[in-house]
Amino acid sequence: MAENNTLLSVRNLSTFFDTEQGPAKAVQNVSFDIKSAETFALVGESGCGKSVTALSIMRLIPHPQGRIVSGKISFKNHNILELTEKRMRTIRGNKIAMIFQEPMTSLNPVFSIGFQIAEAIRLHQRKKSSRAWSMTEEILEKVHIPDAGRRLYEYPHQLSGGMRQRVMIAMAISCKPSLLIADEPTTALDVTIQAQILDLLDELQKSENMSILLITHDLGVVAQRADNVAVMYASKIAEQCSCNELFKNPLHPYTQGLLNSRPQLGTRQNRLNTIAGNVPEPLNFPSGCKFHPRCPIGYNDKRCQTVEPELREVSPNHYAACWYAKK
Amino acid sequence: MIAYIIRRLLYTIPIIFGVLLVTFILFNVVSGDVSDQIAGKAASAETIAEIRAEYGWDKPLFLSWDSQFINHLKNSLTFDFGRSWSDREPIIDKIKQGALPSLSLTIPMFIGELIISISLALIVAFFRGTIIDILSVFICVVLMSVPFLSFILFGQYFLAFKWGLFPVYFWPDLPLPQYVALPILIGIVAGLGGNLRFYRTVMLDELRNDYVRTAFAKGLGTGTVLFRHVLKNAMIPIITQVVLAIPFLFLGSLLLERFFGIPGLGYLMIDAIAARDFQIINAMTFIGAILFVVFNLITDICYSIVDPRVSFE
Amino acid sequence: MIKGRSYWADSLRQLRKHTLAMYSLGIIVVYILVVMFIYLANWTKTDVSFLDWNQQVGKEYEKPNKQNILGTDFLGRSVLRKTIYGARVSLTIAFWASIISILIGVPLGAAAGYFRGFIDDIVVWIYTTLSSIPYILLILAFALVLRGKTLNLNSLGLGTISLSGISTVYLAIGLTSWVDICRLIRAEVMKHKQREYILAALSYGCSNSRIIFRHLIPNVFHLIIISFSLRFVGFIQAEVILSFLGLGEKNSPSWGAMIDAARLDLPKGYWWEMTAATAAIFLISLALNIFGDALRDSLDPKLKVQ
Amino acid sequence: MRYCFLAILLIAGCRYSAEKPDPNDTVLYSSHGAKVRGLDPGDIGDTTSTAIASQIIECLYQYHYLKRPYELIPSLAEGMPFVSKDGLAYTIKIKKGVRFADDVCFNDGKGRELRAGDFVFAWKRIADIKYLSKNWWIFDNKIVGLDEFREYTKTCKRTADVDYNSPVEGLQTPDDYTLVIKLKKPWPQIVYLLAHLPTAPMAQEAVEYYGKDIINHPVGTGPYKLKRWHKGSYIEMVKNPIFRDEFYPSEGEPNDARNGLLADAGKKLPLTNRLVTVLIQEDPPQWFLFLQGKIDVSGIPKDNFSEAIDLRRQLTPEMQARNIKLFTFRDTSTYWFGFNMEDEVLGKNLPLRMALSCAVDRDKYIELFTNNRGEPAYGFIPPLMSCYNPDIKNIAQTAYNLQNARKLVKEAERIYGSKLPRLTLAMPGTDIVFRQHGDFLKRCFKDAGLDVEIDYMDWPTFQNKIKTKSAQMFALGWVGDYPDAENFLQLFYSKNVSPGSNNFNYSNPEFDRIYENACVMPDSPERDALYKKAEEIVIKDCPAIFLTHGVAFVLTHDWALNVKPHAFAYGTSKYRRVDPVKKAAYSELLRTLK
Repeated sequence: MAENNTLLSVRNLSTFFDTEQGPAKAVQNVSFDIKSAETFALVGESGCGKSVTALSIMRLIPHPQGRIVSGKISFKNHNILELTEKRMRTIRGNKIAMIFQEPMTSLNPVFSIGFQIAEAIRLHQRKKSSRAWSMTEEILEKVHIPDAGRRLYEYPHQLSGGMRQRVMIAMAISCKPSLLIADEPTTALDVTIQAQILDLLDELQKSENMSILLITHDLGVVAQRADNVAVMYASKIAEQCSCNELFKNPLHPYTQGLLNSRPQLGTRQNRLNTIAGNVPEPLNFPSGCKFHPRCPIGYNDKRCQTVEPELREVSPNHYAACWYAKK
Repeated sequence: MIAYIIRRLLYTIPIIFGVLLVTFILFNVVSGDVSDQIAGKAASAETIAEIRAEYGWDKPLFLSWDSQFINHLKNSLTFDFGRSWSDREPIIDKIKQGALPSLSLTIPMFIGELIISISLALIVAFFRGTIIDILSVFICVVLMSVPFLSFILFGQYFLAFKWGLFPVYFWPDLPLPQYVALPILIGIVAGLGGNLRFYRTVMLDELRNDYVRTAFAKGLGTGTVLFRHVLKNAMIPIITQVVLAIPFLFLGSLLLERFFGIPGLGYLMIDAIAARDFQIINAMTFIGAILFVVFNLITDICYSIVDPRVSFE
Repeated sequence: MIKGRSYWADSLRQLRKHTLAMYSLGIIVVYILVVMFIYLANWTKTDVSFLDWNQQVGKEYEKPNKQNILGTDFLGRSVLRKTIYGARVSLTIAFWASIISILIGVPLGAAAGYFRGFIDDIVVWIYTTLSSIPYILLILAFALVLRGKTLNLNSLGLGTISLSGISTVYLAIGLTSWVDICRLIRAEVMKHKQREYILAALSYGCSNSRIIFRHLIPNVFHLIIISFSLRFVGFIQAEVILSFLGLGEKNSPSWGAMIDAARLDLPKGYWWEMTAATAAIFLISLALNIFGDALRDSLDPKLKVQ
Repeated sequence: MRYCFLAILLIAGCRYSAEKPDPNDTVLYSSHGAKVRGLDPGDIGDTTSTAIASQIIECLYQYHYLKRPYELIPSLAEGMPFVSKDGLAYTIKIKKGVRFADDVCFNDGKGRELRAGDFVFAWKRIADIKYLSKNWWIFDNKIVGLDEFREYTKTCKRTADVDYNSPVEGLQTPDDYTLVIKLKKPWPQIVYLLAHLPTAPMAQEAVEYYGKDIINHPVGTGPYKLKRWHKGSYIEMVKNPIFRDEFYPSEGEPNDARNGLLADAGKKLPLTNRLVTVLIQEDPPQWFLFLQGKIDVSGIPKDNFSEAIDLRRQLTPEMQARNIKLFTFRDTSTYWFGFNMEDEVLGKNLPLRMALSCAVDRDKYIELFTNNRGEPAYGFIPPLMSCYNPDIKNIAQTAYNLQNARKLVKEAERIYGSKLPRLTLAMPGTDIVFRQHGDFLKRCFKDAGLDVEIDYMDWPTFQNKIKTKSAQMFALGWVGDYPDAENFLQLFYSKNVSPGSNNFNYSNPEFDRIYENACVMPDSPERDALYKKAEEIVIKDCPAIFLTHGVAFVLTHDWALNVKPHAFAYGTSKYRRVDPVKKAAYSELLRTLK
């Protein structure tokens, strides 16, 4: 399914963490493509491995505990995993940038934000420090930070959460990356700000025409923003298709569960329906389909309990990993 | 800022008072006086009486405007500690004389220690969990486990005497850098373990923070991340450690000075202990405390330099 | 952390996985057993002449050999036995010093952190004062003035204790090193005081003392263990320095004294006594350090994240 | 970063090498183990300071460098004193033209000529109670009018108020070169004390100029003057250019000539330009430096028990390979473990005291701690005194003998009435040397079935215990100030009990009587007989375990010439000479030995 305008294609990526109780399989042969200028969403409950996927793409898996065991990540048709650390550095923050969930802790508290952004510019664009700062100011304006000129010299603790996230974004887009990985960019922020940040991302995507890998657990966000979606459950992709397809007819019971469990506008419910049970520990995944203990359909199905379903194309460009998934 | 400093200085008054109280109780009350030792062999009672008068030991301890305690306060605060009784020299002079040799030993030791252990700590911290890390931590612990005295005795015996790499001891007209070289080396090696271990922990705590990941995500190289981003954050605990260590430099090193004939304050103190010359120890204690308090203040001011979050309001 | 395991159980399980730490623990236990054995022997008057350090077992200054593995000292006494007895002095000092400083530090720290206000001010004042006096000076000063004094504890019904070498040393160390533990506990208690479980306890009307001793102390106890597993080393090393300055134990062999002896022996090339003592100190310190680290890693949640 | 730092250290180390000797500048390097307390003769109490000061400051008399038995010869005095018939008046002529070393304290900085008045001033100063001198014991109740002068100083408010011009009848100066001393009672030992540093002349100018700092600025007539004094580190002295004409002695003991000690006979003193004395309190570095040839002579300070006994072994072959020479010689010291005769257990129990004495294996002790270079002592009078009693061992009956000891213990228990309590022996030091002595003694007593605990304390505490009579047994010794047994006998004189010098608090009327008679007699066989008698009386009462008579020893390199050990070796550096060539050769030798 690799097409010519594919910017990033991940194939059978598996990333494990070594723990005292043995290797924790955080990501298991995950594959997906991101076309240029599209927004690709990676959805799932916390701990399902979406962030690890993102970090694997950045090759920022904390070593030595964590390691990418197998797979292929080709960015503009070069396999990132084969690059030297040195070359990789020229890509990080430059071609692929990333923003994180916690804008507070993700910014270095002891450097002025101006410095932290300019640092990236100086690094990748070999700019004079003075030039870099003026560019920084422009970028801050671009992310709608009021009187950027002054803000440059302020420190993270002097900014509000939203502002900080904007700074993070500014830092990320400072080198006009072609892929922006946004790992739960809005989770830590309150709702009103969330919208602004997401709008900002859209706007930037248009202007800079970059692709965005949006990592979130919030289907609402996905519905509005994403072009294509992959739903992750327990370190694997459960279902993958275009955004509206997913919301029209979700095939995987987990996806269905997720969709039901969010409040429907208009319809009055006396209680939200939820998915029974909770996410399995990466160290002791259930046998067979990892979802079967919580699955309304397959919880006492022999096959679901023993054999793990592979991700298969159920309908054109709509993949699901479920024995029961059909048109 | 100024207001803050003043506030802090006021806050130190009770502490200074406390120190004076402690030293007084230790050296004037508990220890008892040494007049009969000053008198020397076969001294008559009236000689002793004269001496007690001379040193003011005949006065009441507390509860009088001319009590020993009040005088103790007066003298200490004016840095007039009287004369040592073992040789009739002004104690403050002895301390002045001793300060330089001590510092010429401890300062290079301190700086070298600092540079080595911090840069090592960063390296080790980066290789955390790998064999390098484990090995270095082990070596640290090994270094920490050998008694200091053993370091000195073996060092002097082998490095200086057997292999003649260094002078064995202080010697007239021998340039200072030469005869302090070995003590400095010994001091550094002996201290390396503890320091490296401490700084490593500091660095590890820092490396767990998200901003490190951000920095890497920016595409920064390891060196830049460690020495620019991490180090500046780590500065806060480091400064605490470092600045508060400075007062102790003035104390010199008891053992090193003694074994390498460096006429510093450590040496002075050993003599004082042997001769029960409490007033010297009293003076040292007091000065040490003053320095400590001062540098405590300096630490807080340093925080404001490295950490924008700290403000004096 | 795996569900269903208590904090302590989990920590201990993790500790048990740490083989090196376990070996260290083994070493420490051996040392302790030896010391306890010696004490028992003295107490029960059982004859341990095979351990009698004061007995002449060979010529003066025998090199390490078959009969005397570690050689003999200037009176032809077995260096091995002296080393073993040295363990007694060092460990006794370390032990009592720890006890004293816990007995002073923990209650003060807890009270200060819990009641705050006036009590806090006083405690803070005391320990800031003490900690602003350079540590080594403080120890020396105490050791110096305490030596040869008698301690009147009739009020406590303990009679009078005349301070000789060993008791001087651990009193000096104990009385000076409670400061850190006090500060630690105070800070921790202040933190915990805001925690829900304390508020809960307060809400159903627990007495202060009960809250402190049944709720707070247990919850900060691991800090005490950690700090002392690491502090022990310092105590043992302090004994060496004090002995060097002639403030240590005199009437039975101690490691400090043995190393001290090297000042006379080394020029003559008699290296073994010092080496034995150094090795003994080295081993126990190493064990304590490693074990202490492991203990901290397993008990201290902050470091668990790694 | 760290490598380069280490590199610097190493380079700093390696550049170090033995400095080349400069032939026309001869330097004598020595070391001292105890710190120099101060160089004001009036207040000097310790041997280290005396050893230094005596190079700079001279007394009326000095000991002949080569002759044995020790003989006094004039130093600042023109000749030996003229003593009146009744032995109460001493008339001493002082050399003319002797000048103090140049010093800023004199007007125009030129050293003033020595006057008889300088002695009177110095001695009044010692009497002045405001000056708190340690040395009053020398003149206490001896010189007519001086005690009154002391009384008078007590009435003064401040030191400044004391008028040194107020006359003392017993100290008169008919002219600037004559000193007349009047004594309350005969005191033959005075001549020895006039060779004792505290009695050295003082220039009033110096005292007034330097005030309390006089301790750092000795002003004397001696062969050397102080150049540099790095407190706690080293002292450098240089030739005093205006030193009076004094020449190396031309006769001595028979075999002195053979030992090359007369090679420099008649040469003008001093023979060495500079004296450098390094202060080294730790044994290892001191020994290393000696072996490295930096220190020429390794003496042993006699300040107290520990330092008097050096634990180094025989000369090993390596030592001989380094041509190191060893001199041993008797000094006037005796060491003992004294009993407090006022102690209720020991005092009334002679058998116990004797048992303790019999329990101590002196030979073993000497072998262990003095390398077979001590002599077992059974009395207190040192062998080099003319009145030494060779038969003392048999008189004392306290030789090492365990059976005997055990027997005596039985008897002692009978007298005490029950099992003997634990005894305590006070040790005047806490460091390893003392611990080793303690361990040894404990064993000795244990073998005799005696339970003795050793109580280690620092020197000051120890002194205090003794002064307050609260020490049961105590390890101590006495180094004779002069070769007259009176100096030892007075230790047992009942009027000297603590805090006086009689630490034993020993009192025996018969002894007192003999002592009082003997000590005022001039040196004579009769007096020796009385001394012997007196000693016997003491020995019979066994107030101490007499342990050893000190035999000091000195190690020298072969380039240190004119080294002859001397029991009162003060101010003798002027006789010493170093051979730079040999010294250079030694550093070669070292290289080959490496």
